[in-house]
Amino acid sequence: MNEIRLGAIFVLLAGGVFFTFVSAVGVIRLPDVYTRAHTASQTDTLGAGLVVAAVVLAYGVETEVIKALLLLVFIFITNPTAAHAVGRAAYEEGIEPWTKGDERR
Amino acid sequence: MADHTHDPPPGGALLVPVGESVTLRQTVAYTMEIAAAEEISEVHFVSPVAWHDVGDVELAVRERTQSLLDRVSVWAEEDAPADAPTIHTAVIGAEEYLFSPDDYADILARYADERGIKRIIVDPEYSPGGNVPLLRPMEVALAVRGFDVIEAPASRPVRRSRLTRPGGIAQFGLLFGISFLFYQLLGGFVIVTGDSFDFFYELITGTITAGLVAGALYTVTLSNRIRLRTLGKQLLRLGLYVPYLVYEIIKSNILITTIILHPKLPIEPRMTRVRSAVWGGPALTTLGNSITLTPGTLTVRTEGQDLYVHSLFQSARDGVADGALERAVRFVFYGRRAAAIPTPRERGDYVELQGPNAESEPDAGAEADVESEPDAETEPVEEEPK
Amino acid sequence: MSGSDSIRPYTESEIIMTAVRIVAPFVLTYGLFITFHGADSPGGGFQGGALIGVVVFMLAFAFGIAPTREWVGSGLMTALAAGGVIVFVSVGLGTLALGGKFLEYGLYEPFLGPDATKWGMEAIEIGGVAAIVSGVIMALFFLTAAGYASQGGEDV
Amino acid sequence: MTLTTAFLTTAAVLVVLAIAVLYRAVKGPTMQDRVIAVNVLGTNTVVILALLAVALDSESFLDIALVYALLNFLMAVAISKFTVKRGDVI
Repeated sequence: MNEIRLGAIFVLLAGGVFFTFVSAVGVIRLPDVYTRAHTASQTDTLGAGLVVAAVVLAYGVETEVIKALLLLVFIFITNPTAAHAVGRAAYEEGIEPWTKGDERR
Repeated sequence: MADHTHDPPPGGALLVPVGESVTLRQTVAYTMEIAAAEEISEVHFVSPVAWHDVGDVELAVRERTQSLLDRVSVWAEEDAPADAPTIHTAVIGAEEYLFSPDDYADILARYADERGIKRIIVDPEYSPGGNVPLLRPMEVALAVRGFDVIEAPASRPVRRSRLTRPGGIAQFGLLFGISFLFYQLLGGFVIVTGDSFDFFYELITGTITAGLVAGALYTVTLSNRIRLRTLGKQLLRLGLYVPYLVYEIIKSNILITTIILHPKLPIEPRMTRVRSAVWGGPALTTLGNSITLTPGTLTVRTEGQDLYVHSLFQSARDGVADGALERAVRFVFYGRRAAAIPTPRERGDYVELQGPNAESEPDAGAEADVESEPDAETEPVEEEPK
Repeated sequence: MSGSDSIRPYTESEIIMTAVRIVAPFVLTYGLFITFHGADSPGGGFQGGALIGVVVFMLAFAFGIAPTREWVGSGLMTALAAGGVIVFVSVGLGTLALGGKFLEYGLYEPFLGPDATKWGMEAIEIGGVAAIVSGVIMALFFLTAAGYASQGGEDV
Repeated sequence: MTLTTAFLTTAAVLVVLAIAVLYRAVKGPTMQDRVIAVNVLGTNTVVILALLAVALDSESFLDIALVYALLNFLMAVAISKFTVKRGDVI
């Protein structure tokens, strides 16, 4: 049982690091604001979610586990909202979305 | 209704769409002012009512609308000039499927055409179809149909939702409980595990805190509009929805990962617009954030029920157009019966604003109005307020 | 309607509003928690007061500054700042009246028992610093916002 | 023990990734790009705090992570308000 938990924690951590890595690559590599907001909100949320899930597992049954779960919920509420806010700001400012063939910005 | 002719009335006529709104009184006053100044002979106050059956949503609206119209005609008579125009009131659209502002504009236009009315006065705060500010599209839709649309000067350059909504003891109690629990959680539940001093300190400060939080925010976070029993059911269904969402997120994250790490970066980003069949803050937020969380799509802007969705690649766009998330959110908020509706693509509520398909979406019914102003959507708008 | 097509009315985002509606009670609870536990854990009156002010910022960002200012009311901000000062000064002067130095909590021992210093600090943290900070931070924010508006020729 | 090492290693890798994201925060080009970068940084910070809370067995880190997560999106929301030049935004 304990080995399974330990293994799950390692898998979650690895997955979390991987998706955070992908989001960092995306934020650096993608061509414009909107596309970057995609990775910032999505892969990053999943990465953070997996790592916090590992933290939840590590806590087991202590009261902290509720805090960690709450943290998970907040990340899943606030992260997409933040991405939406940034995308909306860009749209309201009139930044044209990049389309295929445009120069990278 | 049948006693009206198709000829315009001699002195001209005004049509005023009426609904619950904060500036309704001002709109009525303004209408009667115009009517007096230009010696208009007929004023029609018309209230469109959607009569479709959607899950848990309140249906007994006819009586409410009728009493609203009665109130309006009393106000109008108060403000009426000496040679009063005849005041007509009507409830229209009761047998129809009304979702978008365009639908509302349609039935208003039909009503107006039948009576030869050319001028429409709109209440700037009137938002048909729910509590979201939907006015602009309806105004534009009416203007496109060739009407002379006047906005009553109760207008503000900013459309805001109300910060506070009426709430009662149940809302206060619920928020008090949540706040108190969160407070004890932060304190590590020493109220249970600690000594008697801890117990009293945590109890007293927790109660004070929960009281302050609930007192300050119960009308902001919750409201009468959110019925607690419905809320419970919705939370239960939300519990079913979350695993589905997580599955979707992981599935499409793997897809986006291959794309981001692909050396050629094979993306075709495009802006699309979906007129979602959900309304109200919580449902729209759940849908919008779910769309944002599902990789490949990002909710950029909400305007009433319209979601402007930026998507990275074709399969993500298809996902939005096929409306699986929308259906799931309708299930969460309105129950299982409401989940089975046509997809946005079938309804014609899905429009691509960029790319090769931008101008030629052949089978979208309400599209003429949309395409008539495509650059208003993407143009940088820099006007200063008046 | 002609001519006004290009002036799209500014609407606040429904998504942001709902997210703030959900998050605000938690932040306020956390702010008060920090305030009440300032004497024996990280945090304290200043941080707690700042968080309480932040709740108002959140609402202002999501719903617009003018409606939030109406909702808060200048009376509350004044009351918080002034009330905080009154608490602070009266706790401090109380020790002077008992013949000690300013804020010499130990002199309250006859009334509050051996923990007088802790209670004195709690009173200062909660009633004084937190109230002053939250009141002042809100007032400063709204003043700054008003400055923005008047530059644009707005009626404040 | 290995668990603590794993958590600390993860935190270290996340710090490196956060530094990489700083490139976007510096380069921009638009204000919104920088906000995205800083937002990703903030999320990473929250996660690192949560990891440290377990690794160093210090509960207060979790409290800080919680409030940081709540406040992280405030910046993005504020930006979305104040970069809009049009209308009666205030």
